[in-house]
Amino acid sequence: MASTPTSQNPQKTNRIGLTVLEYKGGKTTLCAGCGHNAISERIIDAMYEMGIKPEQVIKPSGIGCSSKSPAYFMSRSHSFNGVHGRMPSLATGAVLANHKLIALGVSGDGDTASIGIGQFVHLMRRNLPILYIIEDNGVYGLTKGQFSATADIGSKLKTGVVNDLPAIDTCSLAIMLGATFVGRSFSGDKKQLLTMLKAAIAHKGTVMLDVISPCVTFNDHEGSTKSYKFMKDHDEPITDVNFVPAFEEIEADYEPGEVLDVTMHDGSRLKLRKLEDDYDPTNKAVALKRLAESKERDEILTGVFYVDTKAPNFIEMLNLTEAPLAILPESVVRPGREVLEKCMEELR
Amino acid sequence: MASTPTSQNPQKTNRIGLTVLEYKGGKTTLCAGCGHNAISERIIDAMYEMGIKPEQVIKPSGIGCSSKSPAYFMSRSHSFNGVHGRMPSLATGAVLANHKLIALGVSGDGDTASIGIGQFVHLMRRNLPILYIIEDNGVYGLTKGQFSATADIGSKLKTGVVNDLPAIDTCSLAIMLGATFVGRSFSGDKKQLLTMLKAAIAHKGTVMLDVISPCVTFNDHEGSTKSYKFMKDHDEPITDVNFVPAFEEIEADYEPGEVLDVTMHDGSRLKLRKLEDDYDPTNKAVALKRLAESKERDEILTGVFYVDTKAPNFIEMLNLTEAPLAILPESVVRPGREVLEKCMEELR
Amino acid sequence: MAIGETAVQDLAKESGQKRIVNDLSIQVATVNGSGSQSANTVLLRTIFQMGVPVSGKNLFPSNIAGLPTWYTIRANKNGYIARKKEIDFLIAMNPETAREDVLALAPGSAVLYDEPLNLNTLRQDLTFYPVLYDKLVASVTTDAKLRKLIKNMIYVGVAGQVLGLEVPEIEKAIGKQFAAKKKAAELNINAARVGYEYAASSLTKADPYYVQRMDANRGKIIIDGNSAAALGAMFGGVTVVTWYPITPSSSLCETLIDYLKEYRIGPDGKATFAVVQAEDELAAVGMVIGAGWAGARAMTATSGPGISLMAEFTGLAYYVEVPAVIWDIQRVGPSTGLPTRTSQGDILSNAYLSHGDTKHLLLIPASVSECFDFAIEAFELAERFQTPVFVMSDLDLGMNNWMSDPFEYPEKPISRGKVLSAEDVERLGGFSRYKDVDGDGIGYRTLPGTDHPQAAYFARGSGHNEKGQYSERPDDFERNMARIRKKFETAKQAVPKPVVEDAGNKVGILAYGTTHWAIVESRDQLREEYGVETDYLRVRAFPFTEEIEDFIRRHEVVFVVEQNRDAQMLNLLKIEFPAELSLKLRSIAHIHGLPIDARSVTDEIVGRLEVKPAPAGKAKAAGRAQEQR
Amino acid sequence: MAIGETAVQDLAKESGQKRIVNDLSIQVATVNGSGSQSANTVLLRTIFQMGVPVSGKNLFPSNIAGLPTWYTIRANKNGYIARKKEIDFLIAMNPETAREDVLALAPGSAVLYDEPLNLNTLRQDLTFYPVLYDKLVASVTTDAKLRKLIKNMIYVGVAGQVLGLEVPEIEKAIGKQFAAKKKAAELNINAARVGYEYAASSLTKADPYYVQRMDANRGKIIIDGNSAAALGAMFGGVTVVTWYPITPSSSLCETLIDYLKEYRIGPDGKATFAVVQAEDELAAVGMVIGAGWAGARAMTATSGPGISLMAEFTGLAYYVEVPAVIWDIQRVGPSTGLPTRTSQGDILSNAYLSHGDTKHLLLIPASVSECFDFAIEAFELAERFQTPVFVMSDLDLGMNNWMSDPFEYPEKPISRGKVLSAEDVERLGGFSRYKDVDGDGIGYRTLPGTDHPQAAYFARGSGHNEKGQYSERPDDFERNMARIRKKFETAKQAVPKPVVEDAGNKVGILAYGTTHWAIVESRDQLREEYGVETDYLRVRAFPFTEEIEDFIRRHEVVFVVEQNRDAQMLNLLKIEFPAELSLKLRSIAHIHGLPIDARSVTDEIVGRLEVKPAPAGKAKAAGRAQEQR
Ligand SMILES: Cc1ncc(C[n+]2csc(CCOP(=O)(O)OP(=O)(O)O)c2C)c(N)n1
Ligand SMILES: Cc1ncc(C[n+]2csc(CCOP(=O)(O)OP(=O)(O)O)c2C)c(N)n1
Ligand code: SF4
Ligand code: SF4
Ligand SMILES: [Mg+2]
Ligand SMILES: [Mg+2]
Repeated sequence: MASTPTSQNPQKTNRIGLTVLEYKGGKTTLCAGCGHNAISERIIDAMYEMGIKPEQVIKPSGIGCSSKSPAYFMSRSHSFNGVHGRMPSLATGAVLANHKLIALGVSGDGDTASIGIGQFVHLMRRNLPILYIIEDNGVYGLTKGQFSATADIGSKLKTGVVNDLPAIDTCSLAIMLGATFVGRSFSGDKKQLLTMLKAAIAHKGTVMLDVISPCVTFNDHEGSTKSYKFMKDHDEPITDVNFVPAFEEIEADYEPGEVLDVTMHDGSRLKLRKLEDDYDPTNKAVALKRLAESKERDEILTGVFYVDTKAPNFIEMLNLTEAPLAILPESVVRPGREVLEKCMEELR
Repeated sequence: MASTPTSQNPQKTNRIGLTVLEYKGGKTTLCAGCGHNAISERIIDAMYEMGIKPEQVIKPSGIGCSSKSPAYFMSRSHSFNGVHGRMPSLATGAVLANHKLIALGVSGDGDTASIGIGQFVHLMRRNLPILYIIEDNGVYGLTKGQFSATADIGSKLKTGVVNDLPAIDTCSLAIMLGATFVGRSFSGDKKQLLTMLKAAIAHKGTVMLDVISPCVTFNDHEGSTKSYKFMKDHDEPITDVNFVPAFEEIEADYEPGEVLDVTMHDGSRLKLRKLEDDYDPTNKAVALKRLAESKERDEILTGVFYVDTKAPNFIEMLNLTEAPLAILPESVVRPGREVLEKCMEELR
Repeated sequence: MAIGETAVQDLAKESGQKRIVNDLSIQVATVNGSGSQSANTVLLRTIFQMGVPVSGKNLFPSNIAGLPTWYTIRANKNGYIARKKEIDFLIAMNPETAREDVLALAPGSAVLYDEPLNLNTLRQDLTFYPVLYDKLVASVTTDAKLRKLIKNMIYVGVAGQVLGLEVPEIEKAIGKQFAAKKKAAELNINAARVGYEYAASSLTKADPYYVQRMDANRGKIIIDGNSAAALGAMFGGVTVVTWYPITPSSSLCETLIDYLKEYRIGPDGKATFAVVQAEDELAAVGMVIGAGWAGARAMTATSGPGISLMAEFTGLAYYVEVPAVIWDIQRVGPSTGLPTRTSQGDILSNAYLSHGDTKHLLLIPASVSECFDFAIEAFELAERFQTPVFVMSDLDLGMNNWMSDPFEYPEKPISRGKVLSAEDVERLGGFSRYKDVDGDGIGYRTLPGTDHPQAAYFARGSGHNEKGQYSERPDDFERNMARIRKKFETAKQAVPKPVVEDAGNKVGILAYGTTHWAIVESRDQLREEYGVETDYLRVRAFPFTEEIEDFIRRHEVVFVVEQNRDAQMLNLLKIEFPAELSLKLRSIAHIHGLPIDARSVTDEIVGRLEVKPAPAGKAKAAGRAQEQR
Repeated sequence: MAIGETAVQDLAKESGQKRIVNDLSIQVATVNGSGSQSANTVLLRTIFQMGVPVSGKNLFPSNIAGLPTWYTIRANKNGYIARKKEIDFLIAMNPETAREDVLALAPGSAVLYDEPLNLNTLRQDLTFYPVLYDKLVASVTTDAKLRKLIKNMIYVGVAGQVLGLEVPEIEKAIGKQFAAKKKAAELNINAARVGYEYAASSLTKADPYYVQRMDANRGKIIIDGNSAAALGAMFGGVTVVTWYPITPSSSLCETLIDYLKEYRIGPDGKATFAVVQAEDELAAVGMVIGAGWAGARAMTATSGPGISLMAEFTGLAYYVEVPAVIWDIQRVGPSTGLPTRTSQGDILSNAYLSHGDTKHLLLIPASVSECFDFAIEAFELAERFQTPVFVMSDLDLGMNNWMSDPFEYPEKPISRGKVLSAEDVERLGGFSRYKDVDGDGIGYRTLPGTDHPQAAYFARGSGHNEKGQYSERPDDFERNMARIRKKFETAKQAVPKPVVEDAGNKVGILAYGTTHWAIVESRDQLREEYGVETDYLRVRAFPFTEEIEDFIRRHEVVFVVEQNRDAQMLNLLKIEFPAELSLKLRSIAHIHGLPIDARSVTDEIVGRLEVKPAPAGKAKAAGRAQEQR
């Protein structure tokens, strides 16, 4: 039985002939109502709708309730639930070993912004082809609700403890550091999240999605800025995100100008309708400024903040050969006797 | 004999009656011409001119040529040359143990931006009272010149290797994360660096100074963006920095308006003459935008980018008692018998 | 409550068979997040208040809600408080595991269950007590949100009635549990009463288990090891605490924060301590070392994964000679392993943590009172020897509730070790940080800020001479490392000595930490069931003191019992002691995550000694029996 | 160059005393950054080309320029290439250390020095050769920038003349050194010639040391261990390399990058490898593990501090069972220690790296050819046993130049271990990742991307059952850990066996890694000077194989010689072998950063054996002498 109910009809098959049930995972052991479960559902929907073969997906993750979630979707994909805060390095190694795979990295706000911020920073710089999802609830769920580094200044724990350190804005960071597809969504916003995930899957570079995902057990109360209620009140979309996969025909367009039409690597198209005319999702400086301002205005911006489909990704920088390194035959990876002889001669 | 020649008259004494020689350190073992040596000289000058008692200064550092430099100035201060990339945590512990001391943290671009970026990020968030100096040469000097994470994209090593990863802008990061005094200078700009150091010493919060400090041995050639020549050509001051210590009487002022006059915690005054009228060193969003733009324009902005003297520092957040924790007497740190009895009673 | 009280008598009378009094284990099988914890604590405290030796162990999963959890309470008149394998009285609240739980029981056990589950159909050889929770709950509250909680307190009442718990004590325990919230207390007392009366009126006592008032607990307290450690740290004068949350150590720091906030705010309303939730364990230990260098009494607490992350910094503190206290609340490794299960698996890695030649001081508490004492002692040793000290607790000790005599106020005044003041430096005309002035290997240090031109030295993790100056000279390096090793030798006179019970028998048992409680019981089993007399030594620290060497020498064979896979303590003993001693050591090492129980130890020892049960319970000879290698 | 050649004869004739041929050590005392490295290499290669066994060791400081550096070259007809304590021929180029350097010499040694330093006034019992560098340099170049470099090549010429090096070989060596740069080559050849002729015309040979052509080096190569490891890795089929710079490991990866760029670019002009300079060692090893999990042959190289940072991840790889190859080029710890000095100080910490119960495979090369072979073998073992493999090299082996027979092309085809294809999974109808199907403890794995619905498994560092599913069950955990231990047992049949020379003597020596070279020489000293015959075993891997146990059993006493403080290998042996074997082990352990020399070992052994020098050089009896414990 599917771990996570999805909005899909279980009989219907996608373009590669799989039903949504073939994207299911194990039964969730997360709390009922946990935002992470909703994200798992959207991932299943997105992979299903995009017709991605589960065997072609890897799911590296760190440690935390969020990092456990890969066990609850797509059991037919390989998962690696590693150590706390170090998912980026595991993912990097795996993608280098086999760049044909689609890497879906799942992390939490503690896993990424607290212990893991170092590896996060350097992953972003490399523009590694990966979809990096932060299931962001502002607390350490699995260790029972201490503040993480994305907790907003002034936010309160159930215990009454107040956070007086500024939150790390992982989106600003990602944009500044070199990620090429950066956005924020909310586990409760099915449509936006699903659309962003589908576009993200089509992107061949580092996608960083910060998904606000309320922790119903430890951080969904009054005084929390990561609660369902707070999101309902402060969610401020900056772009209206639409996506047309390569395999679908283009539907009626918007008026030119008001929409930024980005053609993704696989030919699919991301259509961003700006909700603020002076905003430009292709300009880092503008994006950074707007995000910085949103803090003062205590609004939580959502949508795709920044996208760049031109920058070379890490695989291209390394000029990797077409076939995955993991399966190169001996004839390719072990030079011949004459090479060793030549090397020896040079050392005589 | 003074490790590092200074511009001061060796006979003259400062306001606490010390000659500049009493701020000297051991003989430098760095390469002749290394930018780090010049920075050491300016630190000596600044501490001398500000009349800081060497015994009141601690010099935590990481590992690298830069991190060695504390051995070459102020031998009368305590130093802790720790492990690579972890100076921030050592410094944090030391400042908590004794917040009366002036902490001068010395690090390199590899020590900070590569292995150390995680601790750097979290130190900035805490606004710990510390003067954090990055002696930034874009390479790992001590391990013979590999690129660090501040190396600009496209810059070349002597070996011809080109860097294709974007540089981490430690100043933008520091501003974004919560540092309250952020600027960049150049080891070759005596006046600007000295003035910024003096102001920094007067600031009671996290000061982050990125000082471009050419590595003459591994990164001072054509194609380097951290060479003396490159700095000469691309140094773009955004603020003209002036500083009036509390113990000096104010000299003639500029016209109001063109100058931002910041009163520091100790009553001294930092005067920033904006070299671009739409720039505002008290506005994060503006600072971040301007720094982001400077990248496109390949100019190296210098000066004080951002300053905030209001934000509470970590010692205030923790509501620490006046006397240093390190020397609190037993009577204060060991509660009485009645307290233990009370605790026992509650457990019966 | 008169009704109740007579009721229990009645029930008691009815039961025909022989009564088993104050010797039973109760297991509450439930799911985490269901709020049964307070109900279980009430059961534990009630028995405790009735003066019967008792212990409670929580077996919980590594998630937040909805997975199987087992809480076992053991009441034993002889004071045995180790885990007991057999469950005598099961309170089956978790439908998911109920079947398996019931099938695992030994014949004669009792089962309290939710009637609709029909568990009684599973076996004939058990006593079943059905409870109609829904009906009973309804009579207590209509508030849906409270149902789960009420249900828990109802089983307390039912079990109370069946086992003969005293109602006033149940009520007192509930009162303590809900001290702050009066209404909640009343509601829960009512729920317990409903369960109690239901049992009196509708159940017939058919199992032999009874709890009856004793007087074994006068003056005693109940506390978990982490809270005890927190208390100790506070009275040890801790000033800087850093931590990064990790099960099972988090509660140590969280409790410490509460205590410090209550008792360590100065008259100026300001804190005489700093607590920092660090970004990770590297930072946590780095802060401790920075603080220790600058003169604070600094500590952190973590578990296996955190220890591994602290490896590099630990080597720095060892070589720069900075005091640091690190609590390792051991859980099951390697890697993430079983985060909510107990082990003694970090002994060897901590003893030699970090690259190069290093050796660290370890303190190994076995009881909550030792957690308190060692929390203080750890600071004393760290500052005296200017080196990291690891306190090796574990999940069983740290997170479970233990009975204990009240802790004793530290009589020894705080000593900061060899620290020179400005006056000292003036008098001495300078000093050499790393010189062995006193022949004990320990140099003198100054604290940053010491107001003297010659007070400063350069602390560095790279090679240095006696003055702390940078040096790559072979002789400087060798001399310095030899001196540091000498400190370790000196420490043998300073660390807590082992606890030894030696009656001159041939067979010795060596154990440490929480394994102790199984040994106490196992030795009685060996004596009473097999007539095997044993001596016992409990290691409490590394480096090993001479008492340990003597003990091994005096015995023909010494069983080293521990909770890990590779016999880590035994390996340490092999390394540290002459080879001829190793000949006598036998390993009993297991790791599965459950606290070790006496029966397993007993069975393994008699197996190795090849002894048969003693008919009259006394076969002294066996003590000398040839043993198997 | 006819002049030169006759000149050397003349000089030779002049010297009265007995000639010492092909048995000397040359030390060049200079400062780093002065470019003397190429001059020293030319000296080394010249001797090498003359067919005389030779070795060169660079003793450099941990900074970039201006600090004292000593380069020692040892030429020895018997092939002894370990460090020799005594310096026979000093080339004093560093004014700062010249005095100390000269005073440290044994009587009879020779000193080449810059005349203005007047070193000749320091002692009467040495031969002094003054050189007027400034004058000579001036005659070669006027370019100030080149002066320093020219000066270096001049001492090559002078020494060449005095020691009798053959000019054509000097020129050939210079040619090779400056292969790319023709002008530089000419300039340097000219400089050498100037020095050579100066010596011929103005110096009088007065020391006994000569180098004379032999034929011991036919076909041999000269290479450093790190380059050899890089070559091996390339032929081992490495596909993912991650690193973070750290002395002395950096050159391994830097050389590997060069080789890969030259020989591993496919016909499509694209790379069949990925090299990443990681942000630190945690990331470096994390990438290796991620890559190993996904099927790459991945490796990283580091030294002590990096190893400590890899502790947590190493435990993950051990428990999740992922292949990973980690080179530890050991330097002197603890902490930063002496970054440019050699040691064997990480043996114990690597063997049990990470919290919880872990045990890792170690390979320990002693020669550059073993660096090559083990680089390949490490991948084979890591993939076969699905576990991390540490290759324990050291600074002396990794960064110094060693003579060697050419490396042999790997005949064994690459084996990826137990990896299931989609077809296999189909045939088997699924699989259990952690099931011991073959009884060797090793399970079967699939690689991500394997195109079969049942190919995937969940890799996790938390408790799991045979299928890799999350499990907290005690029995699952215990069974799994026992199986992992079994892999280690199986590995005893697979790792490189020790190299044993056993002639049935009573005294055995056990050593490993670069300590080997001192042992070879020491055994000859023991035989020739004391008549003490010894047997010898060189450990090459952990786990230990039965040959090691047998060797210890067969001997009365076994000296375990190693370069660390705490006798780490001896401790490992104590842990792994029965106690009765430990009785025979004696430790000879020192650490000061300089490569161990034969004389120190010999002296210590004869001291322990209490033997006196053998008059006629043969006192077999001594071999049986009672030895001291
Ligand atoms: C090295 C290490 N330190 C600490 C822990 C304990 N730990 C487990 S999960 C976690 C935090 C998880 O927080 P987050 O990433 O936000 O995930 P969430 O549970 O909130 O979804 C911590 C600190 C660990 N497993 N490993
Ligand atoms: C854990 C660890 N990894 C690697 C090293 C080797 N190492 C020493 S200094 C250094 C880089 C220094 O670069 P930077 O901080 O920029 O200082 P610089 O020498 O350029 O002034 C490295 C990688 C180390 N000492 N410790
Ligand atoms: S604790 Fe919070 S984050 Fe974890 S599963 Fe429950 S709701 Fe989700
Ligand atoms: S190597 Fe570079 S950074 Fe290091 S001392 Fe020399 S010039 Fe300075
Ligand atoms: Mg979280
Ligand atoms: Mg640098």
